[in-house]
Order: sequence, then structure tokens, then C-alpha cells
Amino acid sequence: MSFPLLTVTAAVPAVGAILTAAVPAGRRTAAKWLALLVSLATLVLAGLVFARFEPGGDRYQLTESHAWIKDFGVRYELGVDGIGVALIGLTALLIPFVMLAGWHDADPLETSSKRWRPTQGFFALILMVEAMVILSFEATDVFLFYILFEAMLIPMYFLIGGFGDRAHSGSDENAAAQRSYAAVKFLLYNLVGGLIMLAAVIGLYTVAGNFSLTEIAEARANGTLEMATGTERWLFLGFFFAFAVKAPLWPLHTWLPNAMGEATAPVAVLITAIVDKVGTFAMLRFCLGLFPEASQWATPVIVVLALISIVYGALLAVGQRDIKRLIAYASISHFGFIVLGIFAMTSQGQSGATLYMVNHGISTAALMLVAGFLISRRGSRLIADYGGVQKVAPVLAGTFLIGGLATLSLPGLAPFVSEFLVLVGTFARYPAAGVVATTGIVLAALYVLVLYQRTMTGPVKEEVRSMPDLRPRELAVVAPLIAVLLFLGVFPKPLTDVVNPAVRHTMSDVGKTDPTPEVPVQNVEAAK
Amino acid sequence: MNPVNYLYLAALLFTIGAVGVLIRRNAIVVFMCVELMLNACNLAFVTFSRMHGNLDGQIIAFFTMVVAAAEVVVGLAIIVSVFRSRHSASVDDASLMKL
Amino acid sequence: MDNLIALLIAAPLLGAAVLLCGGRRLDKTGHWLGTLLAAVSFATAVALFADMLGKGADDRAMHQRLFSWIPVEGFQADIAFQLDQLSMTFVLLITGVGTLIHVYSIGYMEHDERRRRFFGYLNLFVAAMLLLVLADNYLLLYFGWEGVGLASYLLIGFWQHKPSAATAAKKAFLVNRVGDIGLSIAIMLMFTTFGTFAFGPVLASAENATEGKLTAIGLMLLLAACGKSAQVPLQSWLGDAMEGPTPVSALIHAATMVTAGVYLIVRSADIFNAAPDAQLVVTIVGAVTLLFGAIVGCAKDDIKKALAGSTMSQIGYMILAAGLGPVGYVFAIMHLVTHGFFKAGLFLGAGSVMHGMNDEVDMRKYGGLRKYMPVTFITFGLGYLAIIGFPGLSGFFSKDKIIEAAFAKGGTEGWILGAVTLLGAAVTAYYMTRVMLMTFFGEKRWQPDADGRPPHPHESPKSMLVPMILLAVGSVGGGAVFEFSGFTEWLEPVTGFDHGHAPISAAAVTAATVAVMVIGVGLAYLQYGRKPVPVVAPRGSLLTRAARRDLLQDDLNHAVFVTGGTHLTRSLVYVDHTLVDGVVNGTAASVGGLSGRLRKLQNGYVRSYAVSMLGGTAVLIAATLLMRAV
Amino acid sequence: MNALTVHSMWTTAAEPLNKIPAPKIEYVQLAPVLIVVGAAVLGILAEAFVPRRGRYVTQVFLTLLALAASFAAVVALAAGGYGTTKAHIAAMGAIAVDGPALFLQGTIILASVVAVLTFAERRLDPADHGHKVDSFAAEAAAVPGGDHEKAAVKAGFTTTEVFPLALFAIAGMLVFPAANDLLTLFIALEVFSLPLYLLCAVARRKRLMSQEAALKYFLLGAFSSAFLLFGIALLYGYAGSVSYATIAGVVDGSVGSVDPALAQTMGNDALLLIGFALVLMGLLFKVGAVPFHMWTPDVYQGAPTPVTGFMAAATKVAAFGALLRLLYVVLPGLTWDWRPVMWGVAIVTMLGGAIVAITQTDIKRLLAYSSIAHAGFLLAGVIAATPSGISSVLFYLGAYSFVTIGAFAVVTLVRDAGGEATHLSKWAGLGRRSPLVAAVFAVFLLAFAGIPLTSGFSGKFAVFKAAAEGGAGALVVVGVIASAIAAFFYIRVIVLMFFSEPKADGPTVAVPSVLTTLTITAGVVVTLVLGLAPQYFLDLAGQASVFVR
Repeated sequence: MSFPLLTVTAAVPAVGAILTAAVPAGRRTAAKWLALLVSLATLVLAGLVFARFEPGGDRYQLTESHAWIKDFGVRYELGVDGIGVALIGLTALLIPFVMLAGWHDADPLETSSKRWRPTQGFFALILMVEAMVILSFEATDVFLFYILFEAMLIPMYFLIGGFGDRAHSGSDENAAAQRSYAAVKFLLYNLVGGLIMLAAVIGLYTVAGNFSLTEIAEARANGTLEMATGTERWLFLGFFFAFAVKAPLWPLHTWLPNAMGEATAPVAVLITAIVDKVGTFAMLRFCLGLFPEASQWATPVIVVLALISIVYGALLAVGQRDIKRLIAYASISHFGFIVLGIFAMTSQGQSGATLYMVNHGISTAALMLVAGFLISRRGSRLIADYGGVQKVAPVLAGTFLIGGLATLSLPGLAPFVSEFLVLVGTFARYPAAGVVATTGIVLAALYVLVLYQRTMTGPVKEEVRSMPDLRPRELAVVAPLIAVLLFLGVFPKPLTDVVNPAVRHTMSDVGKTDPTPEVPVQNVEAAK
Repeated sequence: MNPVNYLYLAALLFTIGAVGVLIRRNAIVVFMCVELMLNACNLAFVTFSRMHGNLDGQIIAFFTMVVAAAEVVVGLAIIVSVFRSRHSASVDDASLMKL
Repeated sequence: MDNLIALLIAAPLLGAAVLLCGGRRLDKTGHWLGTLLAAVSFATAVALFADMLGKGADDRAMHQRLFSWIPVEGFQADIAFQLDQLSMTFVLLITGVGTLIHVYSIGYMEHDERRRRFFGYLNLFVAAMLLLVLADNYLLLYFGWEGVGLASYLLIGFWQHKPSAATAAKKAFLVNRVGDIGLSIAIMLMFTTFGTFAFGPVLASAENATEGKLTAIGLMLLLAACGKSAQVPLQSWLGDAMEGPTPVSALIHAATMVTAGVYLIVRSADIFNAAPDAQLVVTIVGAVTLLFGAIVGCAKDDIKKALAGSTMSQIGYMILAAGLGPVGYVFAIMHLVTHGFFKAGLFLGAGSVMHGMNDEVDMRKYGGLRKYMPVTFITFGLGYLAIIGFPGLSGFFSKDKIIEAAFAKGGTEGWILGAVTLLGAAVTAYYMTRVMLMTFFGEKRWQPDADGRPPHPHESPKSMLVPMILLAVGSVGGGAVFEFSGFTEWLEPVTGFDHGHAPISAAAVTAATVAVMVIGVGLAYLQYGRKPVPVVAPRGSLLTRAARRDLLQDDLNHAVFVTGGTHLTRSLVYVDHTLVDGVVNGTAASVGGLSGRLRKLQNGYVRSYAVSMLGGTAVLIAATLLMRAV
Repeated sequence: MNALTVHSMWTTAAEPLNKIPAPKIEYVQLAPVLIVVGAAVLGILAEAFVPRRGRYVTQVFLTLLALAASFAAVVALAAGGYGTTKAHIAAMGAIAVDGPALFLQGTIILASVVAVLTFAERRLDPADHGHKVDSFAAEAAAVPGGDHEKAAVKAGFTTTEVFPLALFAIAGMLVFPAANDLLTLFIALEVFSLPLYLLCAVARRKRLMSQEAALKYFLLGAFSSAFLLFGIALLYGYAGSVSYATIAGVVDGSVGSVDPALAQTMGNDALLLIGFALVLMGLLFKVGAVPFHMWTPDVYQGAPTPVTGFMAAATKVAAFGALLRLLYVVLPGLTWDWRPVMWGVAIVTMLGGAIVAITQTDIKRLLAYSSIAHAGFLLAGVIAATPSGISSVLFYLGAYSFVTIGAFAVVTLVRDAGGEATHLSKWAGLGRRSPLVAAVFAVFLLAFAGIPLTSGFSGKFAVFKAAAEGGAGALVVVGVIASAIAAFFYIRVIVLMFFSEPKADGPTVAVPSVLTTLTITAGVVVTLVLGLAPQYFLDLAGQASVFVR
């Protein structure tokens, strides 16, 4: 058997997490560097996965399969398709920056006891999340995926509740209360979703007798596995609910603003840019892959929900007074686009959705991290507390603007590519939905520019007059992200080459083909 | 005379015992009611044994008595210690732990 | 030769990148670099132009394909350029005027410590604008389209510390975004209809599509055009855009970007030709804006806002012409170019005036400047003559042709449009004369500025005068050159052309045009030349007051969108918190309450526990028996 | 029946002794039980003869040795194939030696070993008058706070009797799931109940509560066992025998009427059903299922924490074993009667336990309610009525008991002036002060909540899976909802420990001796192993899932 690249890619951060956690209390900096190096090593491994993956090849590659829990029909089965590769890449890419951005977020206060080692915990938990997320992108066994899907909640939960944003309004107790409320809300929402999914997973087992994605799909294809329509729909709903909570889709979204608002910026990035992607990824791989008929049956409703998310999220973003909550609601709007693209059931829509996951990850990371730097300087999350920053900290303002422009998906930046693909893919199947979704681009411009205007322009506020510009460490976080955004905005081909074949498979799973244009195009030479 | 009547008697005694447990406050009395229930069982055993014409029931009755005796030992030990520390044998007074 | 096309864009793009990332060390030299790269682009354009002229009329189009941009199954977007006569015209205009304005800005922005960034933005704009006109498919055009939007946003808001500037920039971007909806939907429609959105195939097979589709596409394109070219109903941003530095107003909001809408429509000629309804709407929009802008222009006392109104109105002419179909396309472009010259010239002149007057913009506080800044006066005057269509000057030819074409539309429409265009010409003459008189003639009405410094009007530095002179030359000669060098033949292969047959002779139209022009000038002279101009604006008629407020269009927007939107978002925030969140929290709370109540059962009394056990047993027995019974 | 037959009965009884066959007892196969009982007796003797100083060591040594030997015996029997091929009924039909019996006995013994370690812990409380003290009263008989008690404490007395008592209880528990006739069942029940009553009463701190717990437990226990006994009587009346095999036979009609007298009652299903219901009630009481659960919180709270852990784990295992055997061996013919009833019980138990737990403020009561909810989950597996149902329950019991003991062991560590600080508010910020302990407890809580990668999840999944396969899909849904509710209060404790600021007068975490450390470590290890790689144990449970008839 060949070298278990996928396992190693997930194992490295896992082991790294344990080592980091084991670093003694005194050696905080050592722990940070260790974690950072591990995450970089993971990035290298992810690059290796990308390199070893042949777009033209089988659907799932680098596969591994070992017996695990026979009684549950569970195997340790790994394999990546283009979508998985893209998202693994995203995860491995972002984590180092998340760490770098949160370099000082978890330094212990003088008051806390000597045995309390928050820094080690912080970085260990981040690595643990990375490991679980990567593995969940690799899992081709439903049970294995489910386990990770649930288990990753715990480290996330501690990251949110344990390392809150030190910039908060009101007393410390008050802030602590809000923080743990946010953490609990996050956990319970996702846990409930996960438990409902558990019921569906068990149901799937009683129907299929095993959890192997490939086997089940095969069995369904060649008719050896019959699934009653009703059963399939119930199971689909069970799965979809969990993913819709994670994604998050309206009206299951309310945990996100709290979580992102209370968590530190890097953790917020971890939530929205990485962990939530598992939900949309799972819709694409499991909902469509396992329950094609049910997916099509549910499509109309889901499309409507997605549209609501898009408009609703954007409108609420406009109405926010808290920078981080604003970004959170913007993300809800963007997740609406992703879901829309997935259930448009066109290759543009689904490729677009996949790119969207990656691009939204990077752009939100850029915007949120800069926002984090800004907030850490002034110690307030309220938009009203800023003004004229552009004059005192032009670089910070500039990067913030670029992040914002990416969020409103300006052409030339990566998100435009994906957003337009989603729109066009949706429009091709449901023109009305496409048009409604298009209004999202105006609203996006609105909330981004309003945010920028209120915080960065106008006369300089007293409190920000002495605000320092980006430090080298912070620039080292933002600049690469912006570079990636620009590159993928102009030359996304490397990504599309990997994603398109995977989407072709998904399309064949649901048995859909792209709608054909009405007018056959004359060849250009004849025209001119 | 039809042995079934003994069964009715047994049921009656058992019910009396059960009701006693519910309505009496004094731990000792409650406990005696339990004993009454056990003895009702004994009566039932013996009666059935008689009806079936095998000895199992009667043997079980002996076992039951032994068990009852053991229960008395343990039970009284507990009740007495409770009584000594609270100067009351009322089961309603023993309600520190609730909700 | 074809591969030079990329260089056109690359040069200014490089400039933008270097200047924006370069940091302070470039503050000294940055503006030179920016100007140089713009000039490089212009030189390339000239070279390509020469090369193009060398070719036969029908194989002049050049193509350069760099790489595949977004390939997803049927959806294939390339980064590929197409340089045909139409694009060439624009490239020359953009790079030419662009370079001049770079030069001008060196002087104009001398005292601004962020000049380096200003030039970076200017280069960015030139690059984006070139991308817009060089793209060979609609998606890439969209790229450029938003690119110029961004540049415009950055430049309007260049003086960000002024809240008004920041707001104006935001407004411009948002209104343009509304237009962009149109463009993106048009592209989607093309994709679903033709399976592609590259110019060649789409336009070639346009006639095969149903008229309904084409009309839809056409209207969506028009919406986009309205946004970018400040046509009614999306014109409201242009006036505020004057918050930007004057060179910006000249380059972006007069000469080039705002005309992108015209380019879009002319470029999509084949689609509009096959969708008469769409064309009609285009002409109507053009006509309305024409008058709208003119009227606004008459009422503004801010010299730049007055010019902005005029720009709106002139572009109205172009849009109207473009709506006329093959009869008008060529003249739309022709007027576009001439307008590019004289309007840029006028703005630079205005800038020069402000430069001399402590950045005062209120014309009522000018007056009698012709003695103090003669060069400015002359160049401005020439631009003035050109725009009002003084016979022989560039505006005369282009505008005259449009009016003629309007009549040639035929039928009542033709008459109406013709009348409107004539009226517009008259009003143009009126408000431009007004500007001229209030600024350069009459007695001094100068006021000390905010810091109490009385103005010392002086001629601007050479770096500013040279561009003005050159543009003045263009605005004098441009029209004649086009007229007699066969501009129509030049563009025909791209846009198509036919001489409509006007119901009245060309000579008559010309006569009428001149006549109305004279009338307009006369009226203005009577009102502003004869009697002194009050420093404080008189209350004026209802129309005047409305016109000062952009005919209340802004107030309408504000009432509907801003106020309404605010309420909507506020209420949604409330809903999200109470309803959506409330349901969940409510469930949690109710479970908690239930828990609290059940907890009471655990009252600590042995006997009640025994009761529950007895009850449970009873239920158990009953259930068991029941199960057997049923 | 006429006088003659009666006379003949007496005469048969009066036959010469040599005619009576001596009962055949397979002592080897009963070794696990016998060893424990013997050790218990020795323990009593030790109490009588070993000088006070030596008793503690002697008892601990003796107990652990006995348990080790007994476990060895179980393993030997299992290895000898008594769990599978050679499974049969021993001791004249009184005791079954088969897979489930051995598996459960093994589980009980292991759990007991771990629990006994916590019994023997003497490091947590500061030494009193120079004498090491454990969690048990210096002299249980002394009046709390009385001079006599003071003297006892001064003299450094300790209640070493707890070890023999525990051994007796364990012996009873070992027999309980193996009992193959109703009489043995009843006796076993009493044998392990009575010592437990006493163990509840001998706490060192909070003695009033401890005694109250004992009183409540005793009265209610006696009450329920009376019902059980009456049920047995009725079943005996129905079948004319208390042996499982016979009753089963009579139920599914394979046994014809042995004698005319039996025939008349045999037709009478009322006896059968009511008797069954009463016996069921007796078992559900021990399991702690709603509505027979009300003793659980009070007793769990009042009893000395080591005892609570022991009870919570071992009793549940034994009781569920007995329940399984009763339902699968005695009443398979009655499945369609008991399943709906059990459905109801399972549902109310799952939901009731989970819901009431939300508002608890005392960690021990919280765990009590969580144990009720878990009883509900287990019942869901029991209801499956399939081999996989049995194996899943066996597995769940194994997983659950270690988590429970571990959790209660941690509770013993968190102490303030008044002994264990069990009020939740005291636990605030524990994670800040002693991260390790808090982390360990968090692991246990997550296991309770059934978060993946812990034994709790494997168990829950196994049970729900079995239930779903057994056609109880609705139960799975309810179970899932209950788990969601339950998750809430486990999370609450974690929040309390990690995210809230420590109080100034907060409790301290005692540094335990190797004994408790062993217990907790065992708990954690089992939790994680069964969570990550449960296959081996699932196989074990699977092989052990066949009852002998």
C-alpha cells in the first residue's frame, strides 16, 4: 500500500496539537513557534496533496481504507476529489495566518494562576480544529465524517468561550457572560443539528448497512440498494438540517453573529472561513451524493431559503453597529450564495459555489483580521467609535478597503469569479432567483462602503489620532492574503481545473445536465 | 373451602400494607407495613403451593421470612440511628434533600 | 503588432501598482513616473493606430488572447483583447486626454502631500478604462467597467477627510452598482441565450435570437449605461462627483468614463438594431437626460456642477444618437470625442480658475477674470464656442449631425426628438454663455475665502496651461478633421452606417441649429451680460429652485431608498433579535420552565415517592392488561 | 383437590432420606460468586479478630485480592467456553452460566475494583488527630456531633466494615444477572440491596443527609422488593414454578399442564401479566427508571460519594442484566405485551431525566438525573429485542459504569471546609485553578453527553442503532432529542468550570493518593479507548449476547 498522504496531512496538526499543549507554562513563545511550524508543515503537505491529485483521474484519489468498527459497518475510508483538495488547501493556507494574527490574543493576564496555560491551549486547539477539518474533508465514510463533524465543535467551543475578544463594551463579567452565551449558543445549535443528523445516520445504516460513500452510491446506481422515496427524503432532511445549521442558512443563522462577535478575530475567521465550510462542503458531497432525488425534491425550498439568506443577511449587515457582527451577517449573505450555487444544479453554480467557499474564506479572513487589528488598537467593536483612520493609518485603511472590495466581489478579486459563476449558474436554471440574488451585489456594496466610510474617512476622531499603522507581523498576515485574492481573481484556472471534474461527478450524481443555450452560435469567422 | 379465597386475603393484606406505607409517618410503622406486604406474599406463595400441589411455594415462604428478618436487622439499625440523631422517627422530618 | 495591445494596459497598470505599493520613497518622483507610463500607453496607441491605418478597412480589427480566465464547462471567459476602429478611437481619446491630464495634475496637485497616490489612482483608472474598451467579451468589459468605477470611487473621495467627498464617492459607487446589475443580468441573458458572451459570436448571431430576449438584453445594457453615463434615472451621482479634484472631473466625469455607456450601446449595435423597442427607450432616456442636464446646468452657481449638468446633457445627445441606430452610432462617437476635447478643456479651465481663486467654486464670486488669466480665458472661450456649436468648431459638426439624425428618425418620433435636440442646443448655448459671463466678464465679485485670504487671481503654471492649450486646439479643429477625414467610413465596418433621409434638408437643420444657438446666447447675455450678477443667488422661480436641487431627484431617492431602507434594516434587526432568535431562546426557556416545574415533584418526602411508585406500578399493570385486551 | 392427594404429598415428603437426591452444585462454575462471598465472610471475621490498626490494610488487601481472584475465575470460565458453547444452567437451575452472565459479572467486578479503590482513599481529608481519614464515619453508630463520635474520631476509628459490606453487595450483584429462577433473583436482590442501604448511611461528613438517604433508600427499596415478591408469587401461581425455563415454557405453551391443578390457573393470563408487571417494577426501581426513579437523586446526593459511584455503576449493570434475562429468557413469548409498555417507560425516562437535570444545582444530583436519562437510553436498547440489542446494552453498561465511577471520583476531589463542595456554584472557574482535573471531568461530561470519540458516543450509537434495527425508530428520535436536552446541562458545567471567573472562597482540589488517581485514570482510559477503537469490546459483547435457556 502507498504512502498514506491524507492521513499524514491530518495527523501532523493533530500530533502538533498534543505537543503544543504539552509545552510547559513558562515557554509560551516556544509553543507559538511550534504551532506555527506545524501549521506550515501541514501547508506543505496540503500542497503535496494538490500536486499528487490528477484532475483527469478517478473521482476519489489518494484513497485509504482500513477496517475500523465492523459492528457499525464503519471503515476508516479517506479519499479526496477536487472539491476536497480545494478546501484542504484553503484550510492549510489560512491556519498559519490565523495563528500569526492571534499571536498575542491568548497571552495570559498577570492575574491568572501559574498553572493556567491559555496560550498553549489556544494554539493547540487551533491545530486540533485544523486536523479535524482536514480529515472531514477527506472522509469518504459517512460515519467517520459525522464523528469529526461533531467532534470539531468541542475545540471550537473552547476557542470561542475561552478566548474572547478583549475589546468589549461593558464590564468584564458582562463580557464573560456574553461570551459564554455565544459559545453555548454555538455549541447547542450545532449539537442539535448534529444529533438530528445522527438519527439520519443511523437511519442510513438501517437502510444501507454500511457507511461507505462510494459503496452506497454504487449500490444505488446499480439498483442493488433501493431507498423508498419517503425514507430518502427524511434522511436527506436529517443531513441537510445539520449542514444548514453549520453553513449557516436562514433562519438557523443567529448563532453566527454572536459567536463571531464575541470570539477574537482569528477565531471568528476560523469559524466562518474554515469550519462553516464543512457544512456547505457536506451539502455538496453527502446530500447530493447520497440522496439525489430528495435533493431535487427539496431544491425549490432551499433555493428560496438561500435567497432569503442573501438579502436578509445583507440588510442586517447594513443595520449593524458592531464591526464584527457586520462581517458575520455579510458572511450569512455569502453562505446564501454558496447554497444557492450548490442547489442551482448547474456546473457553473456548483463550481462557483466551491470556488466561493475558498474565496469567501480568504476574503473574509483578510477583512476580519484587519478589522481585528483595528479593534485591538482602539479597544472597541463599535463602528461609531472610529473615523478618519485612513489619515493616521493609511496602510491599515488600504488593506481594509481591499478586504471590503473583495467582500463586495469586485472584479479582479477572487470572490467576483465565484459570485458571478453562482449567479450565472442560478440564472441559467432559475432566472427569477438569479435576478433576486443579483440585488445582493448592491447591498454588499452598501454595507462595505458604509463601514469603510464611517470608520476610515471623515475627520480624524480624537481616540484614533495616535493609532499606529500596521506592524510588520500584521502586514505579513494581510499582504499574502491580498496577493492570493488578486491572483485567484485574475487566474483562477488552477482551481477550476481541479474543481470542474469533481462537479461533473456531482452533476451526474443528481443526474442533471446544464441547460443548453437557445440560439446556436454562428462561428466567429463567418460573422466577421 | 376454596383456597382462592386465601389469595384474595393475601391481596387484601398486601394492599393494606401498601396503603399503610403511604399514609403512616412513623418510620417503624411504615416498615411494619412493608413487613405486612412481605407476609401477604408469603400467604400467596403458600396458597399457590397448595393449589399447584408442589412444595416450591412453601420453601420460598421460608426464604422470604429469612429475608424479612435480615431486612429488619438492617432497617431497624438505620431507623434507630436516624432516630438517635434526630430524636424523631417521622419519615416526613427526613426531607433535607429535595428538588 | 497585435501583441502590443496588452502593453496599452500593462503600462499604466504597472504605474498604479508601483505608485500604490511603493510607499513614501516615491513621493518625489511618483508623478513623473505616472505621467511617463500614461505617455508610453499613448505612444503605443499611436503606433497601433498608424499600423491600423495601413490595413484595409475590413481587416483592421486586431486580437490578442492572453489566457483563459474563467473556464467552467460551457462558460468560457478569456482574458482577450480586441482592438478595432471603435476601440482605437477610444484608446486614442483615453490615452491622449489622459496623458494631458496627468501633465496638468502635476501642477494642480503640487501642494497635496498625497500626490503620489493620486497619480497611482489616475494610472489605475487609465488601465481600467483601456481594459473596458479593449475587452473582447462582455465579462472582461464588466471587469473594466467596475475597475473604472473603483478608480472613480477612489478619486472622487480622494480628499477623504471631507465627509462630503467620502459620501459623494460612496454614492457614485452605489448608483453605478445599480447599473451594474443591468450589465451582469445582460451577460447572464447572453449566456443562456447564446451560450457565450464574447462580442464576436454574440453580435454575429444576434438576429437569430427572439426579439423579446434581445429587447431584455438591450434594456439591461441600457440600465448599465444609465448608471455609468449618469443618464436619468441614475444620473444623481454625477453632480456630487464634482467633490473630486478637478483633473478627475475632467478626465473621468467629462471626457472618458461617463461616456462608457455610449461605448456599450454602440458596441452592442447588432443587438439594438434587432430590438427597436429597446432602441426607442434608449432615445427617450437620451432625450430626457439631455433636457434634464441642460436645465440643471442653467441653475447651478458652482462652476463645476454647472459643467457637470452640461456633461449630462451632452451625453444625453450621444445616448440619443446611439438610440437612433446605424443612422446615429457614428455621430454619437464623433460627438463623444469632440465632447471629450472641449469638455475636458472647459473643466481644466475651471480648475485653473479655481486654482487662481483659492479653490472658490461659486461663479457668483468670480467675475472679470479675463484680464487676470488670459490664457485660461482664451482656452476656456474656445471650448465654450465649441460646445455651443459655433459654426466651424468641433461641437458644431458633431451636434449638428445628431440633430439631423434625430429628425431622420422619421415620423412623429423624429419630429419630437429633433425638436428636443434643438431645444437642448438652445439651452446649452444659454447656460454656457451664463458660465462664461459670470466667470470672465462683468465686475469683480471676489470674496475672501474661509481663512479670510482675499483671492489673488493669477495665471496657472505651464504644466497646467499646456494641456489646456492642446485641448483647445482639439476642440477647435477636431470636428472639422473628423468631418473631412471620413470618420464615418472609419467606423462603418464596426457600427454600420446609413444616411437616414431627413424630412428636412441638412441645410435647414444647420440653419435652425445656429439660430437657436444665437437665441440662447442672446437670452443669457440679456440676463447676465447687461445687468450685474448678484453675489447672493436670488430666490428664483420654482423651476430654478428645483433645478438647483437637481430637479428634486435626489430628494426623491433619499425619501424612497435612504429613509425607507433605514427603516427596513432597523425593523429587520429587531425581527432577527426578537423573532428568529426569540423562537429558539423561547424553546430553551420553556424547557427550563418545564424542568423547574417537574423538579417540584421531588419534594423530599419518602411517602410521596412511594405514591409515585405505586401509581407507576398501577399504570404499568393497566398498560400490560390493556395491551393484551387490544 | 381431595384430602388423599394432600396426604400423598406429605408421604412423598416423608420418604426415607436416602431417596432424596443430593443437589448437584458446580462449584467451579460458581467460583466468581463463591470467592467474593467467602472473602466477605473472612472480612467479617477480620473485623472481629484483627486489631484495629491492621484492619484497614487487611480489608483493602483482602477485598482487592478477592475481586482479582473472582475476575480471574470469570476470565477462566469465559476462556473455557462457558460464555458460548458450554453455556448452561448450573446449581439445579438456579444460576445460568452464559455469555451475558459472565460479561456482566466481569464488568461488575472491574467496576467494583475501581470503586473499592475510591473507598480506600485516605488522602483527601486532612489527617484528624494524626489519623488518616477516609470518606466513612469514624463510628456509624455514634450520634452525629455527639461526644461519642468525638471520642471515636480522637481514637482514629474508621468504619472498615464497609469493605465486607461492599463484598456482600458485589456477591449479590454477581448473582443477580445470572439468576435463573425468580427466587434466586429475589434473594440476590436483597443480598446486594441490604449492604448498600447500610453503606449509604456511613458517610463521614453530612451524616444527617447520609442517614436520611439510607432511610429513604431502605424504605423505598423494601417497598419495591415487596412488589417484586408479590409479582413472583403471582408468576408462581401462574406457572406453578419459579424457574425461568418452566415459566417461559408455560408462557409459550410448550409445557402442557403438568397436573390438573395447574391447568386451571395456567389459562389465567391476569396472573401472568400482573405478576410480570410487578416483577418489572421491582427491576425498574433498581434501574432507576421514571417513575420509579425518585429515590435516585436523594440517595446519590446523601450517600458517601465513593458509594454513590459504586451504586451508580454496579447496581445499574446488575439490574439491567437481570432485566435483560427476564425479558429475553422468561418472556420472549410476551414480547408484544411488554414492548409497548417499555416504550412508554423508556421515553418518559429519557425525557424526564434530561429535562429535570437542567435545573439542578448540586453536581451529585445532576449526575443522578443524568444516570436516569442514561437508564432511558439503555432501555431503548433493551427494547430492540434483538441480539444486537443485547450486545449494545452490554457494551453501553461497560462504557457507562467506568465513566460514572470516574466522574464521582473527581467529585470527591473538589473539597472545601465542609467536605466535598458539591454545589455547582462552587465549581466556577475550576478550569482556571486546576486545569487538569477540570479537563478530566470535562472528558467524562462529554462522554455522558455522547460526543464522538468518547465511549459515550460509541455506546449511544450502538444502542440507538440496535433500536432502529429493532424497529424502534421513533425511540431513536426521542433519544436524540433527549440527548440534545441533556447536552445542555453537561455543557453548562463545562462553561462553569472553564469560562467563569474563579470565586475567592472557591474550593480547593485535593491531591489524591495513587488509589483515586488509578480510578480516574482507568475511567479516562476506558472512555477514550472505547471511543476511538471500540471494535474489540463490541466483539466481546457480541459473542456474549446469547442467553442460555
